[in-house]
Amino acid sequence: MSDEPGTLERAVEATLFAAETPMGVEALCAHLGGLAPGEIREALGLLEARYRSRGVHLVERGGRWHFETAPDLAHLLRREKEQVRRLSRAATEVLAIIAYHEPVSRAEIESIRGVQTSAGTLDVLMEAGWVKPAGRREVPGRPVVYATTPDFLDHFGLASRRDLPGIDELRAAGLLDPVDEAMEAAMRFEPDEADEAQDDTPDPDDDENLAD
Amino acid sequence: MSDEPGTLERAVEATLFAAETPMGVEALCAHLGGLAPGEIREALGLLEARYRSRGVHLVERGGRWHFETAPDLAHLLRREKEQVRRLSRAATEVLAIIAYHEPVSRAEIESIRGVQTSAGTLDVLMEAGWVKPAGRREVPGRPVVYATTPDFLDHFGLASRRDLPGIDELRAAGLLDPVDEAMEAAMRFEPDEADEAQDDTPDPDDDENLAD
Amino acid sequence: MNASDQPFMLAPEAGRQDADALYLALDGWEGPLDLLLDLARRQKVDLRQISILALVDQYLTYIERAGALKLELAADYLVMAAWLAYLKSAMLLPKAEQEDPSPEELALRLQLRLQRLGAMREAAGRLMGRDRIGRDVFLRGAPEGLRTDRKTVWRSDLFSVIQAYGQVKARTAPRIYHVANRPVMTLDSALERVSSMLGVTLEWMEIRDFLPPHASPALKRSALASSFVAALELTKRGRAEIEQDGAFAPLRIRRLRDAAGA
Repeated sequence: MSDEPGTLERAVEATLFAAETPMGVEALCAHLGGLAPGEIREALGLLEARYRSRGVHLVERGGRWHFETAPDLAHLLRREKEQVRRLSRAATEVLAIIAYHEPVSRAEIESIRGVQTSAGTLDVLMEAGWVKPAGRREVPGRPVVYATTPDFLDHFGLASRRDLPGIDELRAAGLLDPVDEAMEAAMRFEPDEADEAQDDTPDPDDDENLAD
Repeated sequence: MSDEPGTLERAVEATLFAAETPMGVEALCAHLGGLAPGEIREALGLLEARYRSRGVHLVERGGRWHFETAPDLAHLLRREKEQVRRLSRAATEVLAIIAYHEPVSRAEIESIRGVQTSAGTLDVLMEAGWVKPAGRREVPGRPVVYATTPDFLDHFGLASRRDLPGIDELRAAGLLDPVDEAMEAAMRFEPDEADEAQDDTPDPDDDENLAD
Repeated sequence: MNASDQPFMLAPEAGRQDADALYLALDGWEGPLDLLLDLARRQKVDLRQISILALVDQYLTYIERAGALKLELAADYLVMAAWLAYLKSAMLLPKAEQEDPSPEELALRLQLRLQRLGAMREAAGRLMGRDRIGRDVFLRGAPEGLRTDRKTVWRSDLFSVIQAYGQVKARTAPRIYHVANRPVMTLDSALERVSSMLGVTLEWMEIRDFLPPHASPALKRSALASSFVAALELTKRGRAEIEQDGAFAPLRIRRLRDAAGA
């Protein structure tokens, strides 16, 4: 294969390279000035062998020849560029609400979050494959309700939704604290009430009302 | 050259074969999943050599690479495929002036050609994708200046502007300098000869002096 | 490469032959400089060696012949002719009578311009003579094309989800707590409490004495505010009087004797 290619081989190579459609032996004969089909076939055979190990192959389909990317490299033609992004805070909240309350409508999500949810947020969760529409609620307006997918459980390493920690567990883990602490801190710094605020600190026992 | 091509070489080969536009080293790196530019360059070098004797060549134009048919096979391919835009003489001249002088303003082009450039001429060159506006010159009036594009290099088979035919000789001969500069240079070095020329009867044979 | 020479050699050759062709030839030049360059080339010497005087003569001859044939000449050809005629006469005059710039300078400038135009014309020819894509070399006829599908892979983790839920709950729930369950003494109950306590005695009582003794500090603050407003209200109704020795001094309240029965 290392030998220099012959003139005819080169001509066939260039012709098929530049051709817009696959070409049969006859078309090649005509194009290359009335050579014998046997010569063309020979050149095609040489070329086919020469390209066999390469990134591009010369292939015959239904008697017509063309170059194409080697099958094992086909993935290079359509490259998927993966861009890893962290879920935004808003999307994480919406995902959590769906996971805890599913099936849940968008209006319900908004009322739980206490803020409007942009359409894009749900789109992102569906694009990620973690959330899917799960029918409609049979109430006026028949809103779409959303639920999590098996992929959601997979990605977050959950065997089932029941593995999600309950409210009590969240509290025990201090996950319900942040906002209370912020309030407390704010009150503590109001000078006049410093002593009284101390007593106001919502101690865990008083909080029960919160969670229910 | 007979050895089996490496994986990267095959990948670059397949990618450039399939690509619809020429690709630079960076684009190839990105497409092939963030390989080092050095590796890509090496593969390009191997491929370029491997195809040198073939009916199809791998060529670099303005930092971008593509496959094209070997120039010596033009006669085989040309007959059906002449698809090249015929340029008017004015357009070819303007193109040459832009290529050899870039960036260059319209007034400068006109001063070299000694005629006004019709609006259509520059349009044709821009439409062909060979010329583009390249900012403004910071002189009174802030004229737009024009320069050639990578497609220009592509089309005319130039690896870079340094490959423009005869550009080094033209530069060395001062033929790319403005007339005013050339005048100054000429006057500075030839005051005596100018005087002599004056005294001579200016018959045609003697006129040579003027030219020096 | 020699293609570059042809277009502008043809026109003058034809022009030399008969008058009609001259007209066509003039039409074929792109302005006087173009014509001058052609004439210069016909001297078949390097442009640097060209005889400007001979060139001027040739140009003027062309223009005169065109004029004799009553051909319409573009203004710029005539302007150039006038200028060249001036240049010629200046070059023939003794030096002393010459103005600045000297005719040599003018001639040199013309020559430099012709050199530059000639260089570009030749360069254009060589450029067009290169192997051009679509004429001499060809790209792949049917490239498969490369597609880049951009796909976003989202990442998150269980802790973020749980934490987010906790924050949603913590953010929305406390509002109910702080507003609904706050221990307060309403104005009505304060009015009732203050007026009933005032009914027991005719002595001055400090406002502090009206507050529920074992209330939580929060309730005490509410009771203080409500009791103060209640005291003002009772005073307004003429059933009690308020006195205070100075700013921030203890506030004292006493039932009005006459109002006892009201």
